[in-house]
Amino acid sequence: QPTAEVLHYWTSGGEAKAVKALKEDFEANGGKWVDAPVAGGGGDAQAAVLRSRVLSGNPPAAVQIKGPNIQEWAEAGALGDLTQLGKQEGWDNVLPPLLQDIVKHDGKYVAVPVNIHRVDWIWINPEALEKVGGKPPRTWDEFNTLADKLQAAGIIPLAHGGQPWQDATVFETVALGIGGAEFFNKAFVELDADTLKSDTMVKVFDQMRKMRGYVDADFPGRDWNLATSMVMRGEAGMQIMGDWAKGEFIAAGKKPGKDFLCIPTPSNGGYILNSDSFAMFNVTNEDDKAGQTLLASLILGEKFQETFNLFKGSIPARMGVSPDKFDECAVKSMVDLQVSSKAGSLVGSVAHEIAASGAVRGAVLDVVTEHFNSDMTSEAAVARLAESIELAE
Amino acid sequence: MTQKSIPVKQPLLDWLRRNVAKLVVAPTFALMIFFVYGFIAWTGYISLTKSKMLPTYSFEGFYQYIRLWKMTPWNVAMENLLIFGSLFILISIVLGCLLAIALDQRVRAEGFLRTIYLYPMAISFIITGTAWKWILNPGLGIQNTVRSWGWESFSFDWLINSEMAIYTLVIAAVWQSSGFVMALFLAALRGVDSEIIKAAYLDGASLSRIYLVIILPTLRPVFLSCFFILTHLAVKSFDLVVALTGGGPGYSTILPANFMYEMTFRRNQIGLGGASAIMMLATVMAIVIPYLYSELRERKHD
Amino acid sequence: MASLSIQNVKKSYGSVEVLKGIDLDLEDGEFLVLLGPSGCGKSTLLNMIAGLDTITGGEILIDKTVVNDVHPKDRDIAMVFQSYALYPNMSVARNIGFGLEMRKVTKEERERRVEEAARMLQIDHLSDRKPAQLSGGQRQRVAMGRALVRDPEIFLFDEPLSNLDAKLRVEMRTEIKKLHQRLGTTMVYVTHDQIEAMTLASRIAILKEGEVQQFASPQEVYERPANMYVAGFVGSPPMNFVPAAVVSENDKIGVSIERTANGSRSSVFLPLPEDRQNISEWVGRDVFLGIRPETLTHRSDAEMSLNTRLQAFDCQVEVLEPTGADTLTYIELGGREVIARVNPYNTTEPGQTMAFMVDMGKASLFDPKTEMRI
Amino acid sequence: MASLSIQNVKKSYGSVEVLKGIDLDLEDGEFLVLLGPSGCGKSTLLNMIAGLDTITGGEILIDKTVVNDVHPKDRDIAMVFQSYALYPNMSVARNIGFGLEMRKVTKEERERRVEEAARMLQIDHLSDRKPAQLSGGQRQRVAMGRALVRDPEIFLFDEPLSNLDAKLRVEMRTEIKKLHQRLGTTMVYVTHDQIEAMTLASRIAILKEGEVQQFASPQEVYERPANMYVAGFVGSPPMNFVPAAVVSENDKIGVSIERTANGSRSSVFLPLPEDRQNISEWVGRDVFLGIRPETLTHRSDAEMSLNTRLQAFDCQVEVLEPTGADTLTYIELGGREVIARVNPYNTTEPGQTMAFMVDMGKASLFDPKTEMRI
Amino acid sequence: MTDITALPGGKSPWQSAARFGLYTLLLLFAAYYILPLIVVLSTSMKDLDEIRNGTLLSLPAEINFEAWGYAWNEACIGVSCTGLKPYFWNSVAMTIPAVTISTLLGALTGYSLTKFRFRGANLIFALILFGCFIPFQVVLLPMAQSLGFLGIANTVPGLVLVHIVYGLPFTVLFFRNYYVNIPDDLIKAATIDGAGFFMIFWRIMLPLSPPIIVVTVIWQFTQIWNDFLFGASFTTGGGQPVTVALNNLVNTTTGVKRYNVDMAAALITAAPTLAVYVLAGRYFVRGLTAGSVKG
Ligand SMILES: Nc1ncnc2c1ncn2[C@@H]1O[C@H](COP(=O)(O)OP(=O)(O)OP(=O)(O)O)[C@@H](O)[C@H]1O
Ligand SMILES: Nc1ncnc2c1ncn2[C@@H]1O[C@H](COP(=O)(O)OP(=O)(O)OP(=O)(O)O)[C@@H](O)[C@H]1O
Ligand SMILES: [Mg+2]
Ligand SMILES: [Mg+2]
Repeated sequence: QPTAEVLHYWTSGGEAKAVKALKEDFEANGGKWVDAPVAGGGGDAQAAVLRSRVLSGNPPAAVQIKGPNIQEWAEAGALGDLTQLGKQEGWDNVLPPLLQDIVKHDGKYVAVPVNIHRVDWIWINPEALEKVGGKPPRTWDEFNTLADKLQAAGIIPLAHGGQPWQDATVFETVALGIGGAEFFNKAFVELDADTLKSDTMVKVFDQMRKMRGYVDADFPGRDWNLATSMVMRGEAGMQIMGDWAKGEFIAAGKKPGKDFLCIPTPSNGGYILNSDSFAMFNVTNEDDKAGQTLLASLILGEKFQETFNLFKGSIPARMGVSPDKFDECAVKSMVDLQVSSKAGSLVGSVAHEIAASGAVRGAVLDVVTEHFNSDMTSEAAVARLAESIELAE
Repeated sequence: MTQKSIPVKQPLLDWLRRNVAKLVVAPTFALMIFFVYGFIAWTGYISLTKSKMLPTYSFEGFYQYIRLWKMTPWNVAMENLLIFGSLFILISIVLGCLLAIALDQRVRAEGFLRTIYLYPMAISFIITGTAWKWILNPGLGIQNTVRSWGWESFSFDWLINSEMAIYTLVIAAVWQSSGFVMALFLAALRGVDSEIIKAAYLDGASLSRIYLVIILPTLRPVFLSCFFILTHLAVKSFDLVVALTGGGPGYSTILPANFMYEMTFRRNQIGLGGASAIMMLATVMAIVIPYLYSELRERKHD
Repeated sequence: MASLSIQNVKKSYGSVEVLKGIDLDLEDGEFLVLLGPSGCGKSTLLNMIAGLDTITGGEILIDKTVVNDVHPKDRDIAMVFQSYALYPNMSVARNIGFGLEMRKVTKEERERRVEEAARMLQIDHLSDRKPAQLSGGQRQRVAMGRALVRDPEIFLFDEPLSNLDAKLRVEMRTEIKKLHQRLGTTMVYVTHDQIEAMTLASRIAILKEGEVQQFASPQEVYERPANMYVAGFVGSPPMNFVPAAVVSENDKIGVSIERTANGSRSSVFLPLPEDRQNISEWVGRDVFLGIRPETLTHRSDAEMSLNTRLQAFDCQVEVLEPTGADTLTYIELGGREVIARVNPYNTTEPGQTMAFMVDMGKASLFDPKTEMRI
Repeated sequence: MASLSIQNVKKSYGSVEVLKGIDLDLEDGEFLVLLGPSGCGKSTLLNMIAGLDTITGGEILIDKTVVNDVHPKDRDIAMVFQSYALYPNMSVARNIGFGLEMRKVTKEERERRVEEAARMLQIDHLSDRKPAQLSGGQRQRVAMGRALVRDPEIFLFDEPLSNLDAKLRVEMRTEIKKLHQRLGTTMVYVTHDQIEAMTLASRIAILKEGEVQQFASPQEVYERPANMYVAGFVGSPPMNFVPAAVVSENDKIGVSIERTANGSRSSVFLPLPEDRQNISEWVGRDVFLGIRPETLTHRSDAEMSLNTRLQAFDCQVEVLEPTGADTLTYIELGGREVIARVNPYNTTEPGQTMAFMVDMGKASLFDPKTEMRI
Repeated sequence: MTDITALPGGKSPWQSAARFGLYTLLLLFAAYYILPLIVVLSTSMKDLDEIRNGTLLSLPAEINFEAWGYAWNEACIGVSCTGLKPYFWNSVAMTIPAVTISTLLGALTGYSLTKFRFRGANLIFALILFGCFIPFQVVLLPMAQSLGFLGIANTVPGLVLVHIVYGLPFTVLFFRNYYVNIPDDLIKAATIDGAGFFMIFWRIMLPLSPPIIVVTVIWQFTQIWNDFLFGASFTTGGGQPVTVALNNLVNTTTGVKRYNVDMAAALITAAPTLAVYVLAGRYFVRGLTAGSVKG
């Protein structure tokens, strides 16, 4: 019997429903699903478990990891090879090139992507917007004006949770919006020191300082979903968060376009991509191998891509899935993905560990969060950022 | 009476008899050598390599240590350890001692109070962390409650203030450990020779004098025990930060254990993690080894 | 210095009555020893005198003032504890001076007095040591010093010598004796060692289960014990109790005792001295004859000729216990094992018959029913 | 029963030599007492005999077999500890029977023997109690019972009476003596109480700092102590050492001592008896005269006429210490404080001059340099 | 200590004021210690509306154990909605052998180290004791490797081994310090009586050990039961101890966050250790006196 022990950290809201869908699909196809959830910290805890499992020579069959982590594990020789299955099912033709880069190592498939999240969303409460007579911002200046209005009306402009990854999420949307895709990649992918220390980066931090002013006092340590519900309840006007936030709205019975608005953060057609994927670790047991194959092929199957992403709020990782059932936000995401991909303004997320390795991401997080939680000047932050990234390598 | 004879020697049996104690200690000792010292050595070695995702074994010298001490978060973590550790130890000992003395005054319901003071030791922060987070959260907990009583300007927002958040860790850690300290002191107070106290009364000393000048100085060993127990708790503190502040605001409340964990598991910097682990161990050793040495020397003359 | 008066003092712990009405009166400068077995309430009484324990009933007067409600520190009493109760964290000098420190005596005055006391007790070279670094005897001296330096109205000692070894005990006993002779302060001393009691006391109070059995001078207690309990408790080896019958023979009243001599049993008549002939109402009744071992010894005609109260008889020796100075000789009298104290040069072998003499002038008679002295 | 031979036995803990070559030979059925001050190595030696401690050098033989490497449980030895070392978790009966249980004696046999031992020690009514519920004396008996029931070759006692009060100690001492007389088993008994040693031993070994000072019968040790250490250790109150000069007067060799009489100082000559006249080489030299308190007493002309070795002199009395049976009288002789044991009826007041006599036949002379007996 | 309040002349008004102050102090701190427990307990008994509308510190309007049942039987942990029940029994299965074995080994080792003082015993003790101070994060990786090598990775026996190893320094410490005060004569007596090493241990030492066994068992039980790090790192899925499951449960939401369930689950998780402290706390203090405090 194909068996798959699946190590994941999808335990909240829509995620949990989505993974349940995968499980049911897997079992319907005769597989045996061994659930290994590790909740907490967006994968922090999971990382320790995975490391210890690999070191003990007993890795789980499928593990939810992503971005450069996949490359690093593959480098270490810990991942299995799915190339054959990939050929069989023609993955080369259905996966966008950016995703292929992520899940392939040395030209071999070592992981399968599940979805594509867009990170650079603003979630807006339309009632609040109406109350202050504002309209969705298209530039950061407009964003600031709107926020000021909201604040004047006694509404918290920006719902935010003070956790490093949330700070970084906001930061990268600002960086993309102010610097553009080229700047973004140069800074965070190529780690170019000049770019990191550039005036543009100073401006980015200036905007971050403004953002800090739009956040309520109680934000430190707040979970993102609590921030989301602040928007739902109208306590706050906006939240900058990836499209998993939509799952919260939907789960609370809200309708997109009516009860909440989704608009991309101000940027010149940019798109910050985040993608979850399952890496298939080296297993020796035949059942496990069969389980991996089954799981991989299910994950990339159209049916699963559709049901899963409907729950999760993201869009399918493979092309050719009918957008019919998806809501307007998702459809917009699909369209924008194509556009920005062509325009070259598609970037990988730093905060969500797509564009940068764990160490670089951590270095960025350290500085961003330090700046956000203190009265550090933008210049000092920029210097610190360059230094910190240099140390991380 | 029958003639009893002294039996002849049985070499193997004799050997076993003579060495059985060592044989019994051997497994424990072997476990310690391997699982404590072996692992420390392993970590020590790893800290001298450039291991990232998984351990690699090529020697690189002190590269990781140099990096470590250049990193702001590590310096913050060590600074935090200093502040947190000293306050935590000081307050726990003072409070534990005070409560023990208070409980020693033949109070009513002593058993009940003692249980209340002691129970936090029984519960992990994984369990009570949320409760503390709520209590300390300005929007939900004490601040909110006091304001709802009508004192509108009352403010208690340490948890979300990066300057003060480290002190909330102290509050919660003291909550957890001071009861244990109290138990140690209480146990020791109960062992003080009552004739000494009587003698002090006849000498004309007041109650506070008796405690201050006579009883507390005799509890020196307890102070010492508490100091070492608390030191190692402070250095080991990890759950507390995770549960209460998550290291925040920013990374203003991380402790070395959190730093080490983050580096090793989240940022794929096993070598760096190893280096920080060795620094933590060095901190503990600097305090513990003199203690063990004096403890065991003292015992010799018992 | 002060007088001490204990009037019908009672003490109960819960429903247990530990002291059942104690009456003792002490003159200024007397040395009272409280003697009794473990648990009889000696420490309790001492603690009550010191004010360290409340009084359930009765009154304690120091210098004719009732002190029942006076706090210990205001009673001007010093006490030496069985465990010495030295402050372990303080040096010898500080230990001794602590009482003065608490009483706000100036530093110079304090140092002078501490030094004086230390010199008197020959511990001045130990001033800087901690109690843990002292031997038992030295600790005992420090405890004494702590009491001495205060120059109190009354000294209390709670078995201060019981933790010392035999040799040191004898030495310290003599020192306490000398101390009392020099200071003349009223002292109350608790012990369960009767030798200490005998050598130190000006008066002894023998306690048993919270009641005073006899309160008299040591000599009185030794020679005329009020009852069999006191007689048995004081003296080592203890007084022999021989079942005897009071008979009148040749117009003399005396006692008749069964004994073994030359392997056969017979009875021996021991006349009482002149001054004890006044107990004719007891003739024909059973009594216990109390004989101290040192008054029962090998026959010496020379002594017998000098002292007419000595009476001779023969008896078979059963066990010999040489102690060096004397040999304790066990014989059987009246069906009981009886100890005689014999000069080592006058002993025979076990099983042999030997000639003894007993000093009937020092013998006591007890009523077997009430156990009281007749 | 067995003989015991200890041949040049040494023991070191690290660099500290605790026993420095002990030689002792015991016949079957002897009662050896090891006597010495605290820390002299008595327990160490006993532990080595029992096999509880390894031997650094020399040999121990039981019944002529070297047992150096024999495990304690195979030596057939029973031991009574100072602390009794009763198993706190077991009943009295279980405590006594534990050794038999370990040796796989059948249940019936075991019960029979335990009961027998308990009856012999009069603790059969306590069988079901735990040690914590017993008094000191009862515990001591249980400890004895545990040894007794085993019927071993050798009994070892490590200060078994030192935790008891004075009264009980005397009683238990006698019981141990009787026990030895009845069983006839070889016994080794450790104590630092010289009275116990004197009364119990068939031979005494006096230890000091890991060396045997004298190994002889109690009488020999008491009367002819090998050196001043032994002389001072055995006997209570201890032997008086009086600085004296050996002189020859009227053809008789004797000692001359300074003393105070009638308030003025003078010297007194005490001739030595016939059998001690052979020390002419010492004439003119200083010695210590050793006099036991009981041989120095109030003058009695009756006795002096019988015993020519008694010598009379006068001296001023300084302190009196009545112990009941005797009065210890302190006088000054040769510049030292000297104790005389006087009958309570023959005492005077302190400060008065009194007539004494001393038994020179029982006096010892010591070389002041080597401290050895002359 | 002596009853100092009952001394003669000690009943002044000043004294009663001091007494009052004393009780105020004690109660104040009792509030500090009890507060988090009250918050957890009262939240677990409220329903969701009450939680949302009331303040945190208010007491529940009515006592309601619904959340408890839900946490025990139905709450979702990851994709499986089994409640805490199976994980609770995992913890039991892990804790009992780990506590038993580490206590027994600690007792044996303490006994050997104190009653058979072979050369180097003190050094060995010091080396073992040092294990108390090792931060657990340090050993995660090498431990994972070792467990894999031993073939017990990701199993309950593996976790049991880990807890035994890192519990041993504490159990050895407790037992050694306790046994140091048991007279050596007892061992000598038993040796002469013919009992061997294990017989003495079994028949003499163990029966004397209940006070320190209580301390050790309480200590080990709470440490092992409360462990999160090892449980989270060395087990996955259905084999996890209850603390890990609790963490997963609290972080698993399907729609609304049910704080009352979270709190009920926390209390269920804490129940065994709480019970142990409340029931045996008295012996704990007593045993501490006997065991680890000297002087
Ligand atoms: N606090 C107390 N509560 C109850 N009973 C007590 C208390 N203190 C003493 N006792 C009892 O009172 C009795 C007398 O005790 P006390 O200490 O006075 O005896 P003691 O004569 O000094 O004996 P020892 O010679 O052993 O010191 C004992 O039976 C003891 O058990
Ligand atoms: N295990 C040991 N290590 C080092 N020295 C020891 C040890 N055991 C005993 N000693 C030393 O050996 C000497 C003799 O000790 P031992 O116990 O035999 O004395 P003792 O004569 O029995 O004294 P006591 O009358 O006090 O029992 C002492 O000085 C003691 O300090
Ligand atoms: Mg007493
Ligand atoms: Mg000894």
